[in-house]
Amino acid sequence: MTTILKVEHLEKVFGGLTAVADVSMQLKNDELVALIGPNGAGKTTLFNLLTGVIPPTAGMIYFREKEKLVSINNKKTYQIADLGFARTFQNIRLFKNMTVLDNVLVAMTNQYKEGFIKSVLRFPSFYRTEDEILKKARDLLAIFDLDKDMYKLASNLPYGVQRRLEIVRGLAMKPKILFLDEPAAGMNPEETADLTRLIRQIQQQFHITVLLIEHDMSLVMNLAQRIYVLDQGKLLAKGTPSEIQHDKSVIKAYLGEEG
Amino acid sequence: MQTFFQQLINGLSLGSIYALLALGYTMVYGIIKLINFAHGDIYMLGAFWGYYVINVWHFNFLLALLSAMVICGICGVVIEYLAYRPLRHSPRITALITAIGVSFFLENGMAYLFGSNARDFPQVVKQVNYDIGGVRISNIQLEILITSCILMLILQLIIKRTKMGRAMRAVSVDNDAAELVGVNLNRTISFTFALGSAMAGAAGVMIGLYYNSIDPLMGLTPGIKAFVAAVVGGIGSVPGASLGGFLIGLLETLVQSVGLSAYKDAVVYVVLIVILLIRPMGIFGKNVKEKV
Amino acid sequence: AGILAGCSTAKSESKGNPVGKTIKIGVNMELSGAAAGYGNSQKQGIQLAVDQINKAGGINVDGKKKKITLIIKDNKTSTSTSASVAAQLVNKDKVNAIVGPATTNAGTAQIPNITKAAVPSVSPSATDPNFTLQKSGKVQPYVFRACYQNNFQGSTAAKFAYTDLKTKRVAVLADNSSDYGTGLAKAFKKTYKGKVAASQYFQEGDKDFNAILTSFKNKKIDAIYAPGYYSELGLIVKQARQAGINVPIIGSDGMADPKLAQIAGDKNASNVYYTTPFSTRVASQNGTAKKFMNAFKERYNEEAPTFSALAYDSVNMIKDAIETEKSADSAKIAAGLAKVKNFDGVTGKITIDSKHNANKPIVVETLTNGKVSAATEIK
Amino acid sequence: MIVLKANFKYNVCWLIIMIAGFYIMNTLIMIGVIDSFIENMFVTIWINIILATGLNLIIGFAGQFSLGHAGFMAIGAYVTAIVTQKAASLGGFYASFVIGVIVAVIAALLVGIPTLRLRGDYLAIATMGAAEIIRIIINNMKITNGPAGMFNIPQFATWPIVYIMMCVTTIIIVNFINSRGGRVIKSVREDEIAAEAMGINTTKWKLAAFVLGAATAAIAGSLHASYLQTIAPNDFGIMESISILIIVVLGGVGSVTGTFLAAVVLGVLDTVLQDFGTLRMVIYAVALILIMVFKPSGLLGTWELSIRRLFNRIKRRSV
Amino acid sequence: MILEVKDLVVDYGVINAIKGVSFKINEGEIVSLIGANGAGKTTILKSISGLLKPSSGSIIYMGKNIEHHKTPNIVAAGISHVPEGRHIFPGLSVKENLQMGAFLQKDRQKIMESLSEVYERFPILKKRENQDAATLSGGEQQMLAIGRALMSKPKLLLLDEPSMGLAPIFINKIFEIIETIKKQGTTILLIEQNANKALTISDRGYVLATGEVKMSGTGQELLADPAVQKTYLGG
Ligand SMILES: Nc1ncnc2c1ncn2[C@@H]1O[C@H](COP(=O)(O)OP(=O)(O)OP(=O)(O)O)[C@@H](O)[C@H]1O
Ligand SMILES: Nc1ncnc2c1ncn2[C@@H]1O[C@H](COP(=O)(O)OP(=O)(O)OP(=O)(O)O)[C@@H](O)[C@H]1O
Ligand SMILES: CC(C)C[C@H](N)C(=O)O
Ligand SMILES: [Mg+2]
Ligand SMILES: [Mg+2]
Repeated sequence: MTTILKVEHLEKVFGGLTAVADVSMQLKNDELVALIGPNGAGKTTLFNLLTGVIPPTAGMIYFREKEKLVSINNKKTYQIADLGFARTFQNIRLFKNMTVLDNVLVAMTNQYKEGFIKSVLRFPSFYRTEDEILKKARDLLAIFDLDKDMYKLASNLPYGVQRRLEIVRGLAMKPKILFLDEPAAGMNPEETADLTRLIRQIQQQFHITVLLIEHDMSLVMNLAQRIYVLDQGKLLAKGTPSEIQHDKSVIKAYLGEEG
Repeated sequence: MQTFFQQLINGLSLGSIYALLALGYTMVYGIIKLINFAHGDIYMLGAFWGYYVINVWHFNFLLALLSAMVICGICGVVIEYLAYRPLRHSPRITALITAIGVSFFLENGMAYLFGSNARDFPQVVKQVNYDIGGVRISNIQLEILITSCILMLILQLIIKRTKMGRAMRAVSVDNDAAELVGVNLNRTISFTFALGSAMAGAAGVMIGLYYNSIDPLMGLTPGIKAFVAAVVGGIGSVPGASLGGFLIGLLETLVQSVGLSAYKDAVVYVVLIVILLIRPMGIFGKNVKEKV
Repeated sequence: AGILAGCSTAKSESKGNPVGKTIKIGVNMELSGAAAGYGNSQKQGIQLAVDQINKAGGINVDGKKKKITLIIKDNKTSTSTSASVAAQLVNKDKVNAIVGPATTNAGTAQIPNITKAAVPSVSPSATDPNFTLQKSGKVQPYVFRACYQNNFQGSTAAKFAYTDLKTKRVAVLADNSSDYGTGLAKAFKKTYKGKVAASQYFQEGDKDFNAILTSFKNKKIDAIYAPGYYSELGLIVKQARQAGINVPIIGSDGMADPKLAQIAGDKNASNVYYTTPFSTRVASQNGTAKKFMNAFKERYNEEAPTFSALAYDSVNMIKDAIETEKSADSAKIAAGLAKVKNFDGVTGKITIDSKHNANKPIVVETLTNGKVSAATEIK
Repeated sequence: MIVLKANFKYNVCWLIIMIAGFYIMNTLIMIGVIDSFIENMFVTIWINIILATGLNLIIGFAGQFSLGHAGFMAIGAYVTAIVTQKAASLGGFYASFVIGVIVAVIAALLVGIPTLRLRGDYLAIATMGAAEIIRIIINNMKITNGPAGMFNIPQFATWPIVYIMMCVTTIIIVNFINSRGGRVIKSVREDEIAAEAMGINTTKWKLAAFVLGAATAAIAGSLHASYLQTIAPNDFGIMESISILIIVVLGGVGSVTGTFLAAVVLGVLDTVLQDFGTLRMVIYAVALILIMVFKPSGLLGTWELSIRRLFNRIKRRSV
Repeated sequence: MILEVKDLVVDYGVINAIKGVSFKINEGEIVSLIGANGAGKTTILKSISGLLKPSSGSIIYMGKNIEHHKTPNIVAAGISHVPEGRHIFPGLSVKENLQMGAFLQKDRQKIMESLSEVYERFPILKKRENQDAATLSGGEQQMLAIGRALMSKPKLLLLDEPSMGLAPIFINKIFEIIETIKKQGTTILLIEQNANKALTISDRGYVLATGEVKMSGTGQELLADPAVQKTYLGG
């Protein structure tokens, strides 16, 4: 398995606060890795660094383009997204006043061309392109059982469904790597179990690398092949689920006695 | 050198007028994020009130000033109640349009009732010019300058030190949460309007006295300038509004003194844009970064 | 697009609005918006004139007395509204003549519509030299005015400043928000034989001129030429005097209003001069003007402003034209207006020249302690 | 290809509506129902529609609060005035359109690139300032004849040209909104950070909407100048930008249909009120406040007239 | 009985969110409301604290109808609401946030007392006293929100998903805190997705689905119920 993402000595300082300190990690192709840690450990900040939402204070981020690992430190968010990064957000960030379908279509923006002249003059080829991407979007929505809500406004969906839509939107970008920030937050155990199945399914179907943050241990321990634990910005531990579950420092800092 | 100091005085006294108006703007904006377009017109109402009570009821200056503050405060509350409160949960741009509507209403209503010509403000306070080494300043200029500084301090104290001030700050960040700790939303917002409008009323009387000329459209230009001042200073910030006001006053004076009076406003706007590009939230504005 | 454009309607040219039971005079006026102050003064003058005429039985149209119906519309100081108002007046209301608008901008905007309908207009106060002219330089057949044009007034002021006041260095401070201030300033600078030491501008609605005045202070000037309106000029005079600038301040007819001295303060309004056709002092010698002044005071309880006088004259010029032509058809009124000669107006004896400008004597009035202390006629 | 065929049907419908509108107008003028006064009112309304649809694109769809629309309108107006005074021919007139649009696009880029980084009211105030700067420059230039403005501008913009340009700009904007570009700018409006994370260069797209809006404003300005034959810097002040904004908000931010409706309602109101003198603006103001208080999201909210929906409804009913 | 909700109906425009819900809370109890997303839990809480006006039904607090009272008056009467999503005051320091919690309290001495009590309970807040509340981590913000609600010394505390987004170790701590608050005499109405933990510490519970009460009982009864287990406990 080849390394797709490599992080070296990454650091982020906000004012006086070091949110991420000297983090190094690697993700391999088709891996499903979890990132856990106490509140305020810097998990979301790490996501923001990797996806270019904020610039790092120090350290390097490399991503595999073709056969080489290239630094993406100085790239803008949208350029990084174009390389094949997709993500969801801790506080859902859907395009609320747009339909479910449009949410997905926006994510596909860079996969089709539709020049200004062509769309304004409505050449037949315009409709052909629209047809094509519409079909793609619909197929994708169908996997998540969302095609029936296609023309609903995103804001009118129940919370759990919104979280699912955010994942679909990420997948619509045809990413190589997908970052999920607390996908199960606010879901009850049954919904969480559904989500767990879904994530596994898409990871296998689309062959993408997934890095997810989650506080729900049933999901993490079920899904993750490897786990990184962050505490106060630093890597506290890494390993397989069972290793992590029995790690004293992780129990002390994060899991608590019951696990 | 003498010219320089004279221009400095000119700039400061012009700036103090903008600052006086900007304070009211910034308060209202700070709390409900509404560009209260009608603020300049409340100032006009204050001037007209002063005009009438002095001419007809022969009020003295202080009485005219205080009564104008009371009347304008009441006007502000009534306007808020009728035109803005029903839109509390509507998009902000809707409230902006009603604010514009209120502004049109006040300007044209006053023009209808009293005619649109300029009229002279009764000179209840005799203007005295002091000459300090060839630099002139009048008692009224001083008065305005001092008043705007004092009002700024009082406002800052109200906001930082009083219970109402804390309520105002709470409302300005989160309505629901403010109510949940027991803040009376409507009362707090009414209070803010009363305060801001009372200050505009005071400004109306003082500026009426200073320039000796009032008309129904007098609030328009200074209103926009004051808003620009509030933005430059960081809208929502009391010291920012004052600073912005003085900055614009000094800038206009500078531009005119070098002979570019035709481009006076253009220069102000260029500086505004440049400042916003460097500090997108104004000089004292808090840069509330969204946490992703 | 071409096909659609091609088949638009060809408008049949009508030859003006014939007169009906009454003579209809439309008023296209700035009653709201930036120039509302001037517009409302003019409306007062117009109403006074019309009421006087109607009280006297109306206008004698070829032996038959016909009363005037006034149709007053607001153009809110906007060019597009002015065009729309004019169209409504000439087409819907079928007016025989129009008085207004007050400003050159609104005035020019109505020209296409009134020209198409062959209805003449008299503007009491549009002062741009080119207002009455077409692009080719030919005169606009339906456009007249009752006031001076800027070049005339500006150059008169320049002559007065140089010859009578014997100034050598002046500063010019002009209203930059309409053609009036800039036009006068341009004409002044062209004619003035001395040196223009500084040239600055202000905007309508400005209230603080201290910075500009301070910058004039060490320019060693003998006078300030400040073309503009009394609302700003009153403040300029006041602030100049308070800043210790005591040189003559020369202005234009926009200053000819009792409010100037009220705003400036009587004491400050000294050594102030302005060109004007209408002078309260001249008025006391002119019967027509005197009657107007009294009637105005009686009706509105205030001194008549220049703008009311000009508007009053505009209405009476139309009356004069109707009487000469013995017809109140709009096209005829236009012809009559072009022939107005030695018309006895309250702003002086008016003759319409070939460019439809109002020629009349010009006076320079002097203010001392807020009162007109002298009036010199400039030839 | 079913979609293509269906859409062809809808597009033809729109085309028929537009042509029908033209012929109705034409006939009414011919038989004298519409005189030059009503024509004037319509033309003013149409020009306002062009302006307000463009502004709605910027504010309603791209979510960028611009208060500087009058500045771009001024550019178009002055370019047309200057060019057609030099070259008084239909060719010159059309050329002035193109030049006006080009100048406005350049100005929009100069204004937009730095300021579009600002948010909300800060952007509004910056664009308002930019428009004022444009106006003040025009006010002090020789070629624009300073504050006196320009008059005797040859009239090439007859009502049919204005009508056609209104249709054309509306088609451009509506088609833009209902395509990839439109979806993208809406996403930028909804959430910039999320849009960036979708690979969207938000700066570029905001600028695109801003520039497109400015270009249509320039076209409106050209028409305004040529139809009225008189322009002055004061026609393009802050108040003009505000009155365009009023149309947008009154109609419903994000509804092109609403913009049309509001432009008509306000246009008619404005004309009716001409007889009220000083009271005119008082009544207007009260009307404005009442409409906003009772319909806070504008006359139509975000509702759009859609022929497709109409068809579907008819179909459903007949089944 | 401290609170009784009778036939509560709440609408959002045309959407009927609560369709006639009744329940009671006795003094000193912890009562849980559980239910899937969108069941209407938050809506009920908002109606109690006056943020939403019910369409019909009554809310009786200590013998008085409060359904038409304004929020500040309800707060003054002793109900405190920790809203979903925390709603702390960004831009105000931690200490100022807490002081805001005692907004209606006039006695400075008492405010100081409450403040030190809260600091005692949440020592981290003391450490972050002067920090801008917006920069706190999720867990810290949650403590701040609870601390703020306690500043007014409420008789009835409404908690809306206090454990949302918290680390496992923290979830345990929050539940411990809730129990101690109860022991000190405050009645608690608790909403939780983490039904297991919530029911464990609850005296009684109500199960909500699509705006209606579907089931009720003591915490133990509900925990043992197979239907509840299946849907809400992931069993
Ligand atoms: N934009 C910012 N400015 C200042 N401080 C920040 C900013 N973003 C994050 N922080 C701080 O950085 C630290 C890490 O925050 P982060 O959101 O990454 O935590 P997290 O691990 O995702 O926690 P949680 O599980 O609660 O979501 C926190 O102390 C937070 O307050
Ligand atoms: N502001 C609103 N406008 C319209 N509908 C709303 C609004 N808020 C909530 N709803 C609807 O009311 C119903 C109940 O919502 P509520 O937030 O009370 O659920 P909840 O049980 O708290 O769910 P969650 O577990 O997701 O917090 C849902 O169907 C929701 O979609
Ligand atoms: C009334 C004045 C403002 C009119 C001015 N003289 C003009 O021609 O525009
Ligand atoms: Mg996080
Ligand atoms: Mg909830």
